[in-house]
Amino acid sequence: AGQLVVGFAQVGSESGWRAAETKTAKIRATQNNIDLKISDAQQKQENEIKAARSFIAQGVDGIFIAPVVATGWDGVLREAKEANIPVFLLDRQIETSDPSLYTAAVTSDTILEGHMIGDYLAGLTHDKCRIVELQGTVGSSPAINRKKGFEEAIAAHPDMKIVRSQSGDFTRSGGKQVMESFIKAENNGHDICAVFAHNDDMGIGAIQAIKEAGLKPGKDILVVSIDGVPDMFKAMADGDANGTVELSPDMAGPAMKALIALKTDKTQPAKWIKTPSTLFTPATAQAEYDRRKSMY
Amino acid sequence: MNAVSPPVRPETPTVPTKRRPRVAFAGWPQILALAVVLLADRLVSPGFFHVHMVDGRLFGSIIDVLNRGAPVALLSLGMTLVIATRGIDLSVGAVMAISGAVAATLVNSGTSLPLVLAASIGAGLLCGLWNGILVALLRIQPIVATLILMVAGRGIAQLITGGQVVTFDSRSLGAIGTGAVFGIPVPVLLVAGMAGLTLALTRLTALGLFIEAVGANERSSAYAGIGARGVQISVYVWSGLCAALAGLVVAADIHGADANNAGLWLELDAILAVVVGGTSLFGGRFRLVLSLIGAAIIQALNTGILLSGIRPEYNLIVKALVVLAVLLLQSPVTRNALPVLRSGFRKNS
Amino acid sequence: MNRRTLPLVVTIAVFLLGSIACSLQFPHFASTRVFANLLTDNAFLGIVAVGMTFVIISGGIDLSVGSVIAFTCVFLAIMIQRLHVPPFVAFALALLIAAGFGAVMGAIIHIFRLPAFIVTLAGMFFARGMCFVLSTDSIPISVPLYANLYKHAIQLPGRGTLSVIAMIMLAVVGIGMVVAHLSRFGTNVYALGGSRVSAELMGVKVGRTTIGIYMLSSTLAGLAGIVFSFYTGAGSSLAATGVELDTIAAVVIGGTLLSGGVGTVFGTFVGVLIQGLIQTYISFDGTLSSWWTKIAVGVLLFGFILMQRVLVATASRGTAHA
Amino acid sequence: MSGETTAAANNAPLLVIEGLSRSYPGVRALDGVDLRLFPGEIHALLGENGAGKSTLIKVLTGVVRRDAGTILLDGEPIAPADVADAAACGIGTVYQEVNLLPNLSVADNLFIGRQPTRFGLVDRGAMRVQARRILSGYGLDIDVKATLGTFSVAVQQLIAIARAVDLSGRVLILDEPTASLDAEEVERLFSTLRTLRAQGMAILFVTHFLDQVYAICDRITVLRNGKRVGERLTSELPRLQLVQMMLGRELAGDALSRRRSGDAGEVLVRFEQYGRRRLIAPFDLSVRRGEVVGVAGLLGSGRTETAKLLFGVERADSGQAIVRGKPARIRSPRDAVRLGFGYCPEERKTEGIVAELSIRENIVLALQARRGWLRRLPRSEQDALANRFIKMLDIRTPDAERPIGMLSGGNQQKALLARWLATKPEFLILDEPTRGIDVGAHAEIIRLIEELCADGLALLVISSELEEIAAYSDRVVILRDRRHVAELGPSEVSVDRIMTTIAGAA
Ligand SMILES: Nc1ncnc2c1ncn2[C@@H]1O[C@H](COP(=O)(O)OP(=O)(O)OP(=O)(O)O)[C@@H](O)[C@H]1O
Ligand SMILES: Nc1ncnc2c1ncn2[C@@H]1O[C@H](COP(=O)(O)OP(=O)(O)OP(=O)(O)O)[C@@H](O)[C@H]1O
Ligand SMILES: [Mg+2]
Ligand SMILES: [Mg+2]
Repeated sequence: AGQLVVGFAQVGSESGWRAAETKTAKIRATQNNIDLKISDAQQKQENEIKAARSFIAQGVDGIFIAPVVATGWDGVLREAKEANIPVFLLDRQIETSDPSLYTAAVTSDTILEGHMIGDYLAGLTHDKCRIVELQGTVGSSPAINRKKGFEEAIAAHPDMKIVRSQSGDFTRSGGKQVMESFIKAENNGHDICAVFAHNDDMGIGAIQAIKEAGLKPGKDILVVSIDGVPDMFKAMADGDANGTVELSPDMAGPAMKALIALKTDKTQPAKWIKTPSTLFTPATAQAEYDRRKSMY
Repeated sequence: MNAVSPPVRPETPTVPTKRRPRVAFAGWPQILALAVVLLADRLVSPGFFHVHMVDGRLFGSIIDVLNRGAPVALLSLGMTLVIATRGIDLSVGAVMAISGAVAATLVNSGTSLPLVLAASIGAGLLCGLWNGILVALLRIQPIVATLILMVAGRGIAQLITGGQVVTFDSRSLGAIGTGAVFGIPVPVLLVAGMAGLTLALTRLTALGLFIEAVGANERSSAYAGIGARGVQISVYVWSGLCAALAGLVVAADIHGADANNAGLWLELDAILAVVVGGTSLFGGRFRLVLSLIGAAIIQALNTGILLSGIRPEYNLIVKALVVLAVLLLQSPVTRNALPVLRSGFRKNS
Repeated sequence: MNRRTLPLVVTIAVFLLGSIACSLQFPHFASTRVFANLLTDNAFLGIVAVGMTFVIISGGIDLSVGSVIAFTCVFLAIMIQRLHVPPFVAFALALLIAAGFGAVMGAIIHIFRLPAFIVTLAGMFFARGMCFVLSTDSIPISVPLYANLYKHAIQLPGRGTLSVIAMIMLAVVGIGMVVAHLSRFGTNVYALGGSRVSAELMGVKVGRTTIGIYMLSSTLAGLAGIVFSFYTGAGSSLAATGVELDTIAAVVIGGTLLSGGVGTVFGTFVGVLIQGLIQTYISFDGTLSSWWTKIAVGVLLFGFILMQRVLVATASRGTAHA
Repeated sequence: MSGETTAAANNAPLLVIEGLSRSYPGVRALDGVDLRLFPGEIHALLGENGAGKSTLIKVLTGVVRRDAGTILLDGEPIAPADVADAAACGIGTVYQEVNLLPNLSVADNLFIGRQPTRFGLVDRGAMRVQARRILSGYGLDIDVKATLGTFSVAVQQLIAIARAVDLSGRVLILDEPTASLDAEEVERLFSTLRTLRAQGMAILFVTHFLDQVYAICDRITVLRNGKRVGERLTSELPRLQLVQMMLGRELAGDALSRRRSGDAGEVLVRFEQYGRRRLIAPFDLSVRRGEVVGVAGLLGSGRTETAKLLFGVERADSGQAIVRGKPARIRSPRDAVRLGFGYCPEERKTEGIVAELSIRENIVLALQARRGWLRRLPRSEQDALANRFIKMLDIRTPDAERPIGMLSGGNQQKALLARWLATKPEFLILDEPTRGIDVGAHAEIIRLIEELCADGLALLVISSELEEIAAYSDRVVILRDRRHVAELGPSEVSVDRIMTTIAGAA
């Protein structure tokens, strides 16, 4: 058979992690001899739906969607199904009335990520900690799920409390500005035991704010976050941060493997192809940083 | 022509006053609004006005307001002039991203600091020139002309950074965002410097008059011999410069260029600051200092929200209501109704 | 050629030229499916753009539309899914709220003589904030009405289908054209944009018209929200961010002057199609990275506007003495 | 005429205004004014610039709130809150300056708010038919579908009048409706007014042309500084006394004509075969120092176009300009200003004043433009300049810092003139310089022209008032159909001669 054509409706490039996901997808496409058409939705769901519909119109062999939100996909998925085009969801599950509308979802468990980092923090602080939380963009599903997982984890420890929580919009300057205010509101930072950032970028911003307040991040105020971007490993290596949960940016690879299997010998893939979420600590940070620098 | 002597009139009912009439200061609503917002901040956070030194830098919430407000304050300087010519510049956020991206990538490639600054400011000027040409020469409506760069500019910035947050370690570049002179944060000094420069440029020369004239009535101004197009181009260039500086501040602050997020939606805050400062979107009269106060109001509000501990879901609603209240306060209608605020001249009925 | 129809004809020509260029480049492009998709995918944009056309013709602007769309979606999701309100009752309520919201903005603009830009910016913050207050989670809507909507689509020759939401959009455009050009309200809108002072001196009820305009825009944004919820079958508080700028761009590409007084609803419709064409082109191309996508959108926008300017200039030079 | 007047006087007044007052900050625009308007009369409302005439009209029709006073229509007190209310009372108004909507069609402008409808929708066909019918009464045979803005001010003025007449059931108010009309249109307007008067309409008429007052008005009310000076029958008020009432002083008898010095200097500007396609046919024109050249022609004959071409607003595509003996390129007003030209445009609202800026800023604008942005005029000089001209031209304002848009029309015109005088121009183009200016100021401007010319200024004056042109021009250029068709030398200049030449072969 000829080369497979795959359309990938990607969210955008709002974070370093997202850019890495796109980059990995391209690498995997060349490895698997797939013609990958990427459409960048600039963080808008309507653009992703438009892109998916135009992929259907072009008659591609498979469609990958990295859903920007969990809901609202039934219509376009139904069209894809009618056109007999298999659809793979990358890095996020959706809520749908009819799961048969898509072929498989390749994702990590975002609630689990929050849970993991929460448990880790509990261990670090001996179950006693006044935590400030830097939320992601209000209404975005990683923000919702990571918060949920983390809260589940600390619910088991009555002395662990989120005392302040604000949105830093997943950005470094957002994280920094919010952290600055938290520090001032909490007795110039002395009442804060740890900061939990929904992503690494905000975590890095928080580290800067802590330093500028004359405190030592990683010690005076513990810093934990999620994503596993290189700069966070570097911060851990420098002793400024205490942990991150890596979310693998290689979502397209497993999806392509499954698609090829489906096309060549009609193997139905598993409905949920789970990618690993791994906790990293300062102990291995330097080595991990060196390994990753090239990938991003 | 001096020979033209005033004809003697037997009766002149309205003799123009010899003394220059004292024009009433028109900024009371803004100052009042700022005071109210600051007071509210003090209520939600008792230590709001408390300032002490940390690492040779002034430290405190009120300093945060000035420091965090710096990018919007810088933008609002250029934006004020653009709006005074009846234009608008939506591209400033994207230009910030570009200048930050240029600075970060260059500094990482080992270029010397003066060159880095020159290149990134140059990029801002170039962007401004492009906007100016679109508006003044190609006669594209400002909102759309600058929308083009708003969309494409962020793409250009990401092209420069390769979609990554480009981190740098340069202390000297970082100082623009986090340094301090005599305890005062560099961004605040930068705002003060740029404000002084902009004021001097517009008020010590005739440029301010030309800008106001062109904004109020472009046709009449051109007929009076003003090079209206030149004036328009120069305000967009100035806005580009201000945006470039704001971009430098933001990049230097986090020691990294975040092309996707730097300056995102700041154009709206800048426009808001200008309008809250009392400059009309229909062009004409502008007030730089009041625009800065507008920027301070917005930042005092943002900081207050962060300090207050309300849930982030409510941020926007609080912001909307406060903005509306400030606007209502300075509406000519309310001002006429409340004699305390009355200043300048009333519009008819 | 008439001075007023010229920009419209040029806009249509620009769209046709663009379509032909795309069709030559991509084999699957010239199909009813792609063009029917253009209508469906941009249905909500088309509907808000009609309202925005009225606002801009009157010399104003409405930045709140994107947030109103999102608010409507979330509101509907909560009403229908969580509170089990019958869909059509929920629709009526949503439109009512939107209309009221627009009326309040219009009243503030008129009574307090504040610039529309800022009042609707505050409105944008407020409506988006209300979304978050209602629900930060995105909520799927799974009632039969939504699930079966696609069954009412009209099959077109080729593989295209004219979906219900596309039909709603076409109806709104049609009604919008009639209101703009054949109603007293429409003339008053143009009058306001021509000169507020003169309109007042000619006896136009400026206040009533202003409120009506923003009510219309918000109501259509509410309708666009309903259509958006059909399109996605869900309510999400982050929906339709930045739609206000897309809408304004579409309206302006369609030949409406932001300074007010000049413009057509049909031109806006073509402007929406041109915007859609740009996006379809980019996703057909499929090789553009995130940043090249942005640059391409900007360049194409510039290209279309430039083409328009050149065509208008040459055409008016050719016919001026006629 | 007097017969009709007495007939009117026997009736009860239709409209009675008592003690009407309105203040603006620093100005009492109206101060307890009384006015009676009888059915079947044309009533002139006269006064100097800034006397309060327009304000009275705006208060009367609800555009501006009144501070005190009552308005009785047919003995019933009325309080119109806006123009629509006034129209509902049967009052139709033409405000000063054309206040129509340039972006709408002619028909829309005539019928806005009261369009004929069918099935709830505007019946455009019927509207056009009615519009054509209405306009034909004013000798206008134009495309009613065309956008209003494409027509000249004069045509727009006629449309505004037609609209107001059509709207008014009982009272018609006209604020300087004839300012941009020429003799023929004025006559046509007057015949319309006479018809309306015969039908019992009460007409209030504001003008600065005293000839027109005596030609058509039955009764006169004079305002000065916001107060009523008196009400007289036209037939009982000689012209000199009227002027005395308006100005509060006498006016020299020969005030309206210029003493020609006769000895024009060297040629200052010369335009050879200067023209632009589709705008104006190539023409030759030269003006000497100390000389006044008048430009006359019918509406739309290309007078304004000529001025715009000379001043660089439009670029010439043929011929050349020679200034002070040297070829000069005039590609923009900026170039022209640098060459020492000045231009007072006809459309003062859109091309002249910058309404939001102060009187001072408006006055120094051109001078500052000429100096460039770097060399700002010191504030003290600006103040001195502004105050000098405010005094010299008697601009009625409490101070120089007031936005110019708040001045009365005539005073705005004076400030514009001041703007150019401040640049000490060598070649000045005035397009309808005395439009809307009161008799006193009119005389002053003519004196000013006289002095300027004695000082070596070259002046080009465009005016629809042939008397005015004849009064002070050394030579007169006549335009017809966008072509310079004739030039009258010093010995030939007279109203009759200009008139016959304009009519020409046509
Ligand atoms: N909106 C305003 N704000 C402040 N002052 C005003 C305003 N409108 C008019 N005035 C003042 O009121 C006075 C009367 O003005 P008005 O326009 O009624 O004069 P007028 O008699 O119509 O003069 P003209 O013959 O020049 O038209 C003037 O001194 C003018 O400056
Ligand atoms: N009576 C009329 N009927 C139709 N069109 C007219 C009439 N008068 C003028 N126009 C048009 O209006 C346009 C503008 O004329 P414009 O005012 O520039 O001429 P002008 O010679 O300066 O006359 P004026 O200064 O007296 O108005 C011209 O294109 C002319 O054809
Ligand atoms: Mg007047
Ligand atoms: Mg003219």
